[in-house]
Amino acid sequence: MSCEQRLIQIITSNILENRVKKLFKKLGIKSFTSFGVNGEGDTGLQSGHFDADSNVLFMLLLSEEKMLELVEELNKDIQKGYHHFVFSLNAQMHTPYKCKSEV
Amino acid sequence: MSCEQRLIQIITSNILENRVKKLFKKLGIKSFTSFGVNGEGDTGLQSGHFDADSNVLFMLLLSEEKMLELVEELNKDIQKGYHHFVFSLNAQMHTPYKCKSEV
Amino acid sequence: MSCEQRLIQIITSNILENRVKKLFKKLGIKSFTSFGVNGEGDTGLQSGHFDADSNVLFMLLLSEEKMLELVEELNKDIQKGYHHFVFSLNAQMHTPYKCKSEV
Amino acid sequence: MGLDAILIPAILFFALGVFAKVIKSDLKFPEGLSKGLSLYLLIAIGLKGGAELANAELGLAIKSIMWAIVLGFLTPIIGYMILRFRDKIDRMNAAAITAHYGSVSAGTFLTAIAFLDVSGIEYETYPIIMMVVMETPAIIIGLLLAALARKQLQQQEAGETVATPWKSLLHEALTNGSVVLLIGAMVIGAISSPEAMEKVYPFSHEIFMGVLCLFLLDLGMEAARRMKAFKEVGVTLVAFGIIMPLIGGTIGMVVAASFLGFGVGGTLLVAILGASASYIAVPPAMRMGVPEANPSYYLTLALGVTFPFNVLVGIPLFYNLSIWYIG
Amino acid sequence: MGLDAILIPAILFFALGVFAKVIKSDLKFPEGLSKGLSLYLLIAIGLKGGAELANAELGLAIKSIMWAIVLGFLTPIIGYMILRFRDKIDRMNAAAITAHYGSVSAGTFLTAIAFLDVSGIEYETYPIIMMVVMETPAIIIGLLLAALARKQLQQQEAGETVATPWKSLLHEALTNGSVVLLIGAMVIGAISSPEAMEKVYPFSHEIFMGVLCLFLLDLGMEAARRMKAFKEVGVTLVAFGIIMPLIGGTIGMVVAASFLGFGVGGTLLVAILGASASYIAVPPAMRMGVPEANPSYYLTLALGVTFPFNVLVGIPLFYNLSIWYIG
Amino acid sequence: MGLDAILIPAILFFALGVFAKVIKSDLKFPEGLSKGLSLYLLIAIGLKGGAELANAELGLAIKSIMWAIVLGFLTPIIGYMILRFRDKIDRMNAAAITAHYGSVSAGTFLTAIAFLDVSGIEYETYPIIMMVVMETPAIIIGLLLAALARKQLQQQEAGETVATPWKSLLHEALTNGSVVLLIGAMVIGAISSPEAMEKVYPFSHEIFMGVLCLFLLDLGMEAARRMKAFKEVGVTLVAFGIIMPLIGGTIGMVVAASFLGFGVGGTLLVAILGASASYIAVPPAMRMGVPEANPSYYLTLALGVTFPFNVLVGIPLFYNLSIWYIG
Ligand SMILES: Nc1ncnc2c1ncn2[C@@H]1O[C@H](COP(=O)(O)O)[C@@H](O)[C@H]1O
Ligand SMILES: Nc1ncnc2c1ncn2[C@@H]1O[C@H](COP(=O)(O)O)[C@@H](O)[C@H]1O
Ligand SMILES: Nc1ncnc2c1ncn2[C@@H]1O[C@H](COP(=O)(O)O)[C@@H](O)[C@H]1O
Ligand code: NA
Ligand code: NA
Ligand code: NA
Repeated sequence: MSCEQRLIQIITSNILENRVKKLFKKLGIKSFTSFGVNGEGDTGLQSGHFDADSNVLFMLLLSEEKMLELVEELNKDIQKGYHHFVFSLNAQMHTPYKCKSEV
Repeated sequence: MSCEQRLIQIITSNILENRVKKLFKKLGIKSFTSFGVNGEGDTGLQSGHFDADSNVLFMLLLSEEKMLELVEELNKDIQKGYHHFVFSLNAQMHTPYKCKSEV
Repeated sequence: MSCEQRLIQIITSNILENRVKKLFKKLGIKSFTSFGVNGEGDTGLQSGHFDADSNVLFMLLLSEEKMLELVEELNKDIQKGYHHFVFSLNAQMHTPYKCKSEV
Repeated sequence: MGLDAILIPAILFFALGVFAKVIKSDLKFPEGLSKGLSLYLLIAIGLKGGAELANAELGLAIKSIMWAIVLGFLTPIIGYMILRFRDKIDRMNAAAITAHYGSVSAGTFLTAIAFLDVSGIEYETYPIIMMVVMETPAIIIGLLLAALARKQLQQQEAGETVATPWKSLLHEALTNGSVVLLIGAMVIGAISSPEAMEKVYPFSHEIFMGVLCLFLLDLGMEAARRMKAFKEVGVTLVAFGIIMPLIGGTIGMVVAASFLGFGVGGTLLVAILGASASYIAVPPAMRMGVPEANPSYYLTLALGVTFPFNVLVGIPLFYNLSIWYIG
Repeated sequence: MGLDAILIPAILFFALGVFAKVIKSDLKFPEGLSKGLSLYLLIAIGLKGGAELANAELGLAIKSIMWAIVLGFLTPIIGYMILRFRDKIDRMNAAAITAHYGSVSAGTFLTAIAFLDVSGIEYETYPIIMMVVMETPAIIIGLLLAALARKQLQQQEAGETVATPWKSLLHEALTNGSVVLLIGAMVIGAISSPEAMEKVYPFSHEIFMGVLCLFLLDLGMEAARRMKAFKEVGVTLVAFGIIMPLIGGTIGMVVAASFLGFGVGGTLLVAILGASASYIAVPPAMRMGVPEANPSYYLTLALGVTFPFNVLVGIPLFYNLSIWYIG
Repeated sequence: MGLDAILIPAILFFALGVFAKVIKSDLKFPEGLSKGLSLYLLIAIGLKGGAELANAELGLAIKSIMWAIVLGFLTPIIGYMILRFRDKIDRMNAAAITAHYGSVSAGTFLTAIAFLDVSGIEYETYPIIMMVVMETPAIIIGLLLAALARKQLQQQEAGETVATPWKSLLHEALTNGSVVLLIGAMVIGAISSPEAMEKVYPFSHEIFMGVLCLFLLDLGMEAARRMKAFKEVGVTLVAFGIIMPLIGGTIGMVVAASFLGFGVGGTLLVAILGASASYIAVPPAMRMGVPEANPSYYLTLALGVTFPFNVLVGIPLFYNLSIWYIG
């Protein structure tokens, strides 16, 4: 048993970790995975020495609709100047009980 | 030269890391990538302070058939109550010599 | 607003991290994400104890063309004997300003 | 003995950790730091215990060990009966949760030692050996209760009976990382020459108290983070997380003072062995052996309820009770 | 005082770090190590400050704190005016950058202390309190300048006015991890009994200098890594990163020597408070509160320009200036 | 000298690590801890060596360095001939593997120092300088042998000749992180004033033995983990991993006792320089410079065979041999 979902990945500064988690809460998203990453981009080197130059990557499996809601919220933030790097992929969920529930 | 494969990702508790590796061994899977992640879900907060509240993510590129075998084994575990979070994606392998061999 | 891109992931030895970064530079790629991973494969156990037995994973969102250029460069290295594990996936980019620019 | 008693740096750092999360500070420890600190603490306490063991009175040592085993078996059974009273908590979760209370929290135990050290109160060192011994019996009881529950459930459901894989589970319990590390360090501390041990002391003894402060700071933050799950865990379990250390601590106190003849210091330590709930050795064993139970319950109880309760209330409380009991 | 003055291990390790990256060595610190080291250093300096505070003269302490607040507000305003001169740098980046200069780099400050310790020069401890105090005013000024800039921009664009979420931003500034840790450790150092503190000293005092060396080694590498971004940051900003510490340090020196009556040691420390730019407390506050500014600018300036300038030039320079000024 | 000799904490912790993995304990070190520990050890040994160097006899120091270079070039060539005997191992792997034996394992060397320290045996400090020197010649030999092999292979295949990028490979060898750190710490130890160094000692000297214990515990686990690959690596290579340290150690012993005139302590240390195989500096150089070789082979040999052999057998063996040889 498996089902189609979207895998959305959000890369942002460690500093904004709680900001993004609040968005999850607002949308009723209770499950996610996260880990620290390094990176380089328009905002320079994120070498992981201090909180200010560390990135965090969030990984969430969501339904298409929920994902679009989340993207919308993130884009509001992005318009304010926050740098969230957001992309999504098609995924197939194989844990059976995770297919039953929405979110 | 490239070939189609499946990228399967398994998120589970650090405690169950060896359990999952034994499944790999059983199925003759010798190559994989893994790293520590944090998370939240039905089983609560996994904040990475102790082994018991840390997660590990396995990432494997496999053929479709091999992947299904692995999913089947993992589901046996899941039915016993173990929480493995498993999903897969379509991927294109670009390392040439990894395309020749099965597994 | 969103656009289609390729997510390319490169797993290689920590030792070769700068080698790969030089390829990025050569191709004018300025943005990427990376993090340390463990693994097992043809070259044995990479358990993360020393630089020599640690892996790094690079994650890049690129246009299809840029990705192919990068794959070509990596394959030159692979032919010399270097073990880069490279695969790619279809992704949808959701950060609006990252869609405008090429690379 | 008033507030003064807990104004020791270790406890204050714990309080600082809780405070930081309560005011929603973004203070954070890097990945792996707490794991490293807890490895260090286990080694340090093991070496200390081993060095003392070399000078221990054999008779009293054996008696302590036996009482440790009794404590380890007894507390979880009492706990299980409480949780199953009127079917409040389902069997699997009850088994997994109570196993934690039969075992020991090294962090709480070390805080109690810091408390005694700083207050200049002497204490017997047998409790260190007891701590090591108590890591496993509780796990076995937990697995046993879960196996019984599993059988009953399966008979009810008339489904296929899944045999509990005892061998691998016991192996898991006995080779648990923290158990191996504690016993190993203890053996090393016991068989190394005193001159050799002296070279290790600046690392294992002198910086110990400072490292403990750092560890408790982190644990304070983690405890506070876990407190957020109180609502999901429910009032019954939160109450259990406070009642159980009172029961376990009282039993420990009686054992230490009346049956082992310890002074106030040693009695406090055994009380804390009884009162505290493991969050390092037992959770992995339960994740492995009782997958049906929800880790969120037992981690919230051990880290979010019982640990802060013991550090802030239990230690001074049982210290005063011990003085009163011993007379 | 010649080259000798900077031949102390801490500064030499910093130089080694820079050197390693200049010759493109693959020397690397594991993830999390620098975060752990900087937690340690903040705790150690906090405890030290707190223990001293317990013996401080109240009047002078309050006077120091007030001057610290003045410094914290004054330097960023001067900096902002410089950066905005002929519109060189846009408002948002100017606000975010200058906030860093009102606050303090703990690493530079600790290096200055190491410099004094090793040279056997006495110093007042009030600057430690001043350091803690100076973490926040600069953040507030930075947010204020950015809010003003935002309003002006929005009026120009006639777009919708986004209100600055002051409450959450101030909360952020005041509950910043490093602020909480420093103040918390300070309070613990002040209220713990001297006997209790003594048990913590081997950890917080004795190994301090060695840990600082390790930290500076890593920071040397990081500084050198940041230097690569000089081209992108531009000559104006790089120049600013050298001029600003000269201005801030001079103001600090005058404050310490003339208004607070400190000796050479204490004067050097206040000069360094004025000269240094925060890379731990302020960047998060600016990321959060001034998202429009480019973190690459302020991190490059604080870590890649001002930090190495202060460690290698600023400390000996202001030491000699202080001797000259005080007479 | 019996079992007693290895009953020192450092070696016992190594054994504990091996034991933990043999009984399949889930004991685990957090990510980055071993990297951090090995940085610390390199710095500590470098500082120690540098401080000693300041007092060294120039003539003997230069002589030691020259013999270190000879050892570094000689051992890999002998090793290469052994491995290539009857074409047992292909050229590329033979080159990469033997390079490891020309260089040194800092962990083994430090264990030998701990062994001498704890046993109260004096030793010359020139071997510390020799250790630093020996990091690079072996790498150069390895690259050279591989380059020759590559040429031969290409001539056979009549394909296009890929030139070995000597410049970048040598740069790599000379700027290797551990080399830079060791030499850097040594220079700092040599040029810093003794008073300044004293402030660093609690960190670099006093807690040294304890940190070494922790490091060896982890390395014990890692060694045991590598032993699993024995089957894949094959009996020839495993045998080589035991024979080579016997050869290298004997050469080292003769050099130290007969040509450098060291006492038993110093002779043991040079024997261990000869016997041990690098697992920090050389593997990166080979990954980079000899990509055709399989890292699994050389890591298994260095960490899974030679390292445990030296710690458990080599050190006491060469200690007794040195006593016998010197008379
Ligand atoms: N094209 C990309 N591919 C992968 N990661 C990226 C890319 N662009 C940005 N990132 C990540 O997103 C973070 C913020 O990006 P930026 O806003 O461009 O500074 C960077 O530090 C990277 O970790
Ligand atoms: N929807 C999801 N998206 C991403 N990760 C998830 C999701 N659900 C669960 N996880 C991960 O899987 C782990 C176990 O999940 P659970 O069994 O729900 O507690 C969590 O700690 C997360 O790391
Ligand atoms: N099939 C695979 N799936 C996932 N990761 C792999 C796979 N094969 C290799 N890797 C990763 O690539 C690294 C190098 O692979 P190898 O060249 O086979 O030794 C390994 O250490 C793994 O981290
Ligand atoms: Na207990
Ligand atoms: Na300043
Ligand atoms: Na050697």
